[in-house]
Amino acid sequence: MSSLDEIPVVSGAGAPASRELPLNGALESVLHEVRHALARLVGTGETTKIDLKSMPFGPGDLDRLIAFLGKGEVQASIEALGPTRVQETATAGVWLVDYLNSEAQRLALHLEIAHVPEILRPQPQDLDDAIAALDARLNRVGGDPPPTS
Amino acid sequence: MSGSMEFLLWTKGPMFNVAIAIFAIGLLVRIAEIFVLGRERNYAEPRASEWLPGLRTVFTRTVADPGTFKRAPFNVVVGWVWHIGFLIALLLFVPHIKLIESLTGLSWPALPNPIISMVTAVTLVALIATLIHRMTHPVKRRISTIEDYLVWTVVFAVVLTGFLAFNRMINPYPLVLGMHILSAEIMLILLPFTKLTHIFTLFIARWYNGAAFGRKGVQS
Amino acid sequence: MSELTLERGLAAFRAEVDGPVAAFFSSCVHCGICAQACPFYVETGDPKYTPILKLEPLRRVWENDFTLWGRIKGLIGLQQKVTDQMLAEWEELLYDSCTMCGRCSMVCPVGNDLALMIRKSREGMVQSGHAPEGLIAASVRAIQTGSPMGLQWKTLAVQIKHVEDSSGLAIPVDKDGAEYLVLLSSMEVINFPEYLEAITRIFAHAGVSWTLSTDCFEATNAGIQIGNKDVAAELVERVVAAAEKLRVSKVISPECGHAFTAIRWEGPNLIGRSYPFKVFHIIEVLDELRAAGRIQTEGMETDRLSMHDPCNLARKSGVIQQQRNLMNLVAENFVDLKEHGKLQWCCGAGGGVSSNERAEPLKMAAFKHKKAQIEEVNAERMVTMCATCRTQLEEGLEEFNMDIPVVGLTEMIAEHLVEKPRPASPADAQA
Amino acid sequence: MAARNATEKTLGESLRERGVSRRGFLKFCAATASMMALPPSMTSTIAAALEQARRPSVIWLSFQECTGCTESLTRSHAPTVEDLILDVISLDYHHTLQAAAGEAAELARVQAMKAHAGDYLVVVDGSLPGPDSNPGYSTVAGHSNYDMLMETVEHAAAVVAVGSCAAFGGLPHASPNPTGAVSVLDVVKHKPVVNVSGCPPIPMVITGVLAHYLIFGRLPELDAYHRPLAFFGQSIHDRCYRRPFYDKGLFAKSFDDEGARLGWCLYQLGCKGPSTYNACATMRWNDGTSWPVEAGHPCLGCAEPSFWDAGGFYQALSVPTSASGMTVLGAGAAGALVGGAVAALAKRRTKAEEARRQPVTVDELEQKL
Repeated sequence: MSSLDEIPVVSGAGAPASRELPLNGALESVLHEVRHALARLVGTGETTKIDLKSMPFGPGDLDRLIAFLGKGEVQASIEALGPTRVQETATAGVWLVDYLNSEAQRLALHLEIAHVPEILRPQPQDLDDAIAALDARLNRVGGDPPPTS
Repeated sequence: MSGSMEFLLWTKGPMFNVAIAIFAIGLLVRIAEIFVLGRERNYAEPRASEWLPGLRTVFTRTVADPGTFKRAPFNVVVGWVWHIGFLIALLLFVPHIKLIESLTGLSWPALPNPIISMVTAVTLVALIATLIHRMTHPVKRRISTIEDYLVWTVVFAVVLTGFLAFNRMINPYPLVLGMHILSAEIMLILLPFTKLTHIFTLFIARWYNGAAFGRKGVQS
Repeated sequence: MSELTLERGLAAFRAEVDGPVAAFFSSCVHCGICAQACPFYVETGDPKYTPILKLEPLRRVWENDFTLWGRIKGLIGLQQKVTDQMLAEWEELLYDSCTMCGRCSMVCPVGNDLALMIRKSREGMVQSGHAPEGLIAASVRAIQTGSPMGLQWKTLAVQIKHVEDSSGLAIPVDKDGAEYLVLLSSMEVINFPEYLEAITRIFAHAGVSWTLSTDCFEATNAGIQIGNKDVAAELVERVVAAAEKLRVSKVISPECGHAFTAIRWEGPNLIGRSYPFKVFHIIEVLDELRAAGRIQTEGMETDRLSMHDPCNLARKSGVIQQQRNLMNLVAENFVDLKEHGKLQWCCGAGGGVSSNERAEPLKMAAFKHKKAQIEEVNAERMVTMCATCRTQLEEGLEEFNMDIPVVGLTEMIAEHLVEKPRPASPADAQA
Repeated sequence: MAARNATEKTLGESLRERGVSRRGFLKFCAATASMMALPPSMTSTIAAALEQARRPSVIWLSFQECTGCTESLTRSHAPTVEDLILDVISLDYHHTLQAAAGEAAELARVQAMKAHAGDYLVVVDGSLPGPDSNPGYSTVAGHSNYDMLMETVEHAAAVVAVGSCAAFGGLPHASPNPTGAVSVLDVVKHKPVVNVSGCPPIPMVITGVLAHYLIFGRLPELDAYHRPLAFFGQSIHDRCYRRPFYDKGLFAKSFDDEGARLGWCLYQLGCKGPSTYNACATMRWNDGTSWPVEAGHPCLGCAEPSFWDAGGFYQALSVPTSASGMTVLGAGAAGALVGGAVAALAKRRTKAEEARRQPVTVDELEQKL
């Protein structure tokens, strides 16, 4: 494999990504979609997910998009069915969620326009289970459980 | 199973062979008919040779004289527009050039596709205008035959399906492409048996005209 | 007794189909532009006068008998036949509403020579017995008397005497070995006797050797107008025989349009051989004399003059610049009609229309286009060089109460000749 | 219902048994939506459905095929979401993959058919000799492909024809089709058939169809060729990232010219993308690494019927499949001969008529006066 990697791949369309590069039609339409989703988030609180794997991107387009969006302050990692990496972009409320399997191969790549990405939030059923589990542990330690209401 | 792809392959394969064979046979029949008849020997002393004036008329007759243009501007302009549009779409569109290249080995540069698409749209409008003109102008209505309307329909179908195919306005694409190829094949088949023959014989007609006038010292 | 039948007509139509006819009919797209070139359509607005429609009989014969497609149609009973009834209906279209002026042949976008095909169609019309009475009568008179108007040499002889008396010049008759044989038209002899005097004076002035022939003075050819090779060839043979007998090297066709195309372009083919002489229109001869400096003129016409090009002379024979050279010699205020030369408009009387009494209303209708052209340039006088055109212009302008005189170009030149001392002659002595 | 065996458990249950957390399940659903070309907003719907979905029994029949389709599905060298889906189906018969052999293998098929009559899915790869052709061209365990297919689909819920051979006849069906090969749909008329065409098909599309059945309990929406619209609804051309170059008229004219280096449209090099419906442009191959057009090669149109017979791979789409200049020349020569003969005949007749021509006489003319 290392010998294959040594072959330099030159791609005219996929020149070094940078913010200054002119965006092509596919990237522009994604960014407009993001813009409208942000407006919806502010207006109605509705969240939006955009599947970046289903986009007819050309070589280098994805890198260019990610470079364009930039990096924000938050980074998170989830270990469940392989790693999932969450990166806030330079645009607040726009998250890049990268679902990987245990071999670090990408299962899905989403742009999520939300206050907090869904995968970061605890699942409602897990919260119920958490109360039950905590109660059980407190019981084991001794004393009555606190009233629930 | 019979679907759009099979239809497309039928138009590109067996039907194309049938169409091109009928076209070639029919056209050569027509041209042979003309040249076998030929002309009687002309004993009158000519003022000029026939070849040059004949060739000149082949080109000059493309443009209407100013008087005719003034009397029939619609006829002249719309006729020009759709003929030029048709020729541009036929000869300068990449897929057509590749087709011609595969048959003859000849090829030439193409125009960008959006220009072809725009030209085709203009051609369609001009063709509709010619139909309206044919149905409303007293002279055209009087001299028009069923054949004229048939030929219009076929030509219009070719351009329309081409436009729809290029802009992918009918799904699935193989269906609309097949319809375009089939209508072009119908046109090829009808060509030798209808006034569409003029595409080829008009050059002979113009030459005869230019030669006949030219030998009398008039550039027609 | 033999008679003219549909079968003979169809055979004649077939005999006229050649390569050009096949190319023309193969190419027609029914665009209708030929109508815009036809004075009969333009002035009546009746679509049946569309030139290509007039050719339907010939087109059907071509399609039915000369094309594979027509034969296949015949096998399945789809042929459109040419019937006697159809030809009767087409008689008006092929004769009354067409002067074979050839303007449609000049504008047809696919290059169809429609006038040629009208001429060919008339062959079939005559053989099938569908020619107009006026033209039949003229043809019969031409064959029987030598002149479509029945004019005899003795009438012309009186005319000659008059001219010799008034000009003091001798008119050579049957002069063996003269350079030019001069032909006349009956109409000129009767309506415009000035013409004979004019050429007599111009030729004397320029020192041209010429002669008339008692065997044949008539240049017009009714056979060309009615459209029959037999009549036309007979009339051409008479001219050729006279010219050969007098051993002239050149024959001059008079101020008459169809006479010139008949003898110049159709004649050799009608008799099936080339001539041992050359044929000129009088205007060509005059312009050659002018170019050679053999015509000296003085004075200029000062009124606003315009000119009508006869179709047969300009569009159909290529004589276009010559008459303008001659006009510039004697007219200082000459203005051409807007469309002239090879794209001129017909006066409406040619091609046998003027011999066809029935066509009188159509003839006058077609003239309206010429009238409009004349009004457009505000001409005070019209000049032309064809007796038929001249008569039509005069009658037409009178019909519309327009006070515009019409003159022949040859006469106008003659009026401006510089007087030269002439050799003593009997006429001189009398003066 | 019979006692709960493996196939009776819901998918949610079996995933949790494997220690997948709720976040993991959510992630699995997001990946499944992506694989099925569904919008990410469908994730929660999928999650709810998968919680309740049961493992279906699948019988996989291989006929006149090259095993490329199976390779496509199984040769990913790391576990992927497709594997998860495959793990939760009950693959009861697949003679390339199953451990059992001989009579035991065939027995497994018959048992699965009996146990899940009316519920099991049949997956077919490869075409089969039609009912009228020699069955000996392809047999499995002494059964002709046709008999085995008809027997197996008898009590199936649906049939998934995987690969262009099963879907359209493919390579065996290409002219002159010596084995009389037919597609599944040619012979299976009474059961729902889904065609997952492609040579090979995109692995995610195969599992996508299974996932759809798993999640929604019914087959996905199909196009005229019985292909799932979610994957075959748009042409390669319409989703191609090189499309802007086509629109501008910028074409690579050879594989090594400037246009090829700049990544221009491959139409002139024979790309069948405009007439080919598949999801390569978005799903890509080799775990989303690339796809033929991105690699600089024109689309062969492998997901369409008769693609082997659709003209040269490197001939533009507009080029006819068989005509040559010689056809035109030959036909033209024949035409010239016929036309010349007709015209010459007419001309000779006219000449003969002319020889007999009666000149018009004055007498004849006078009759008309």
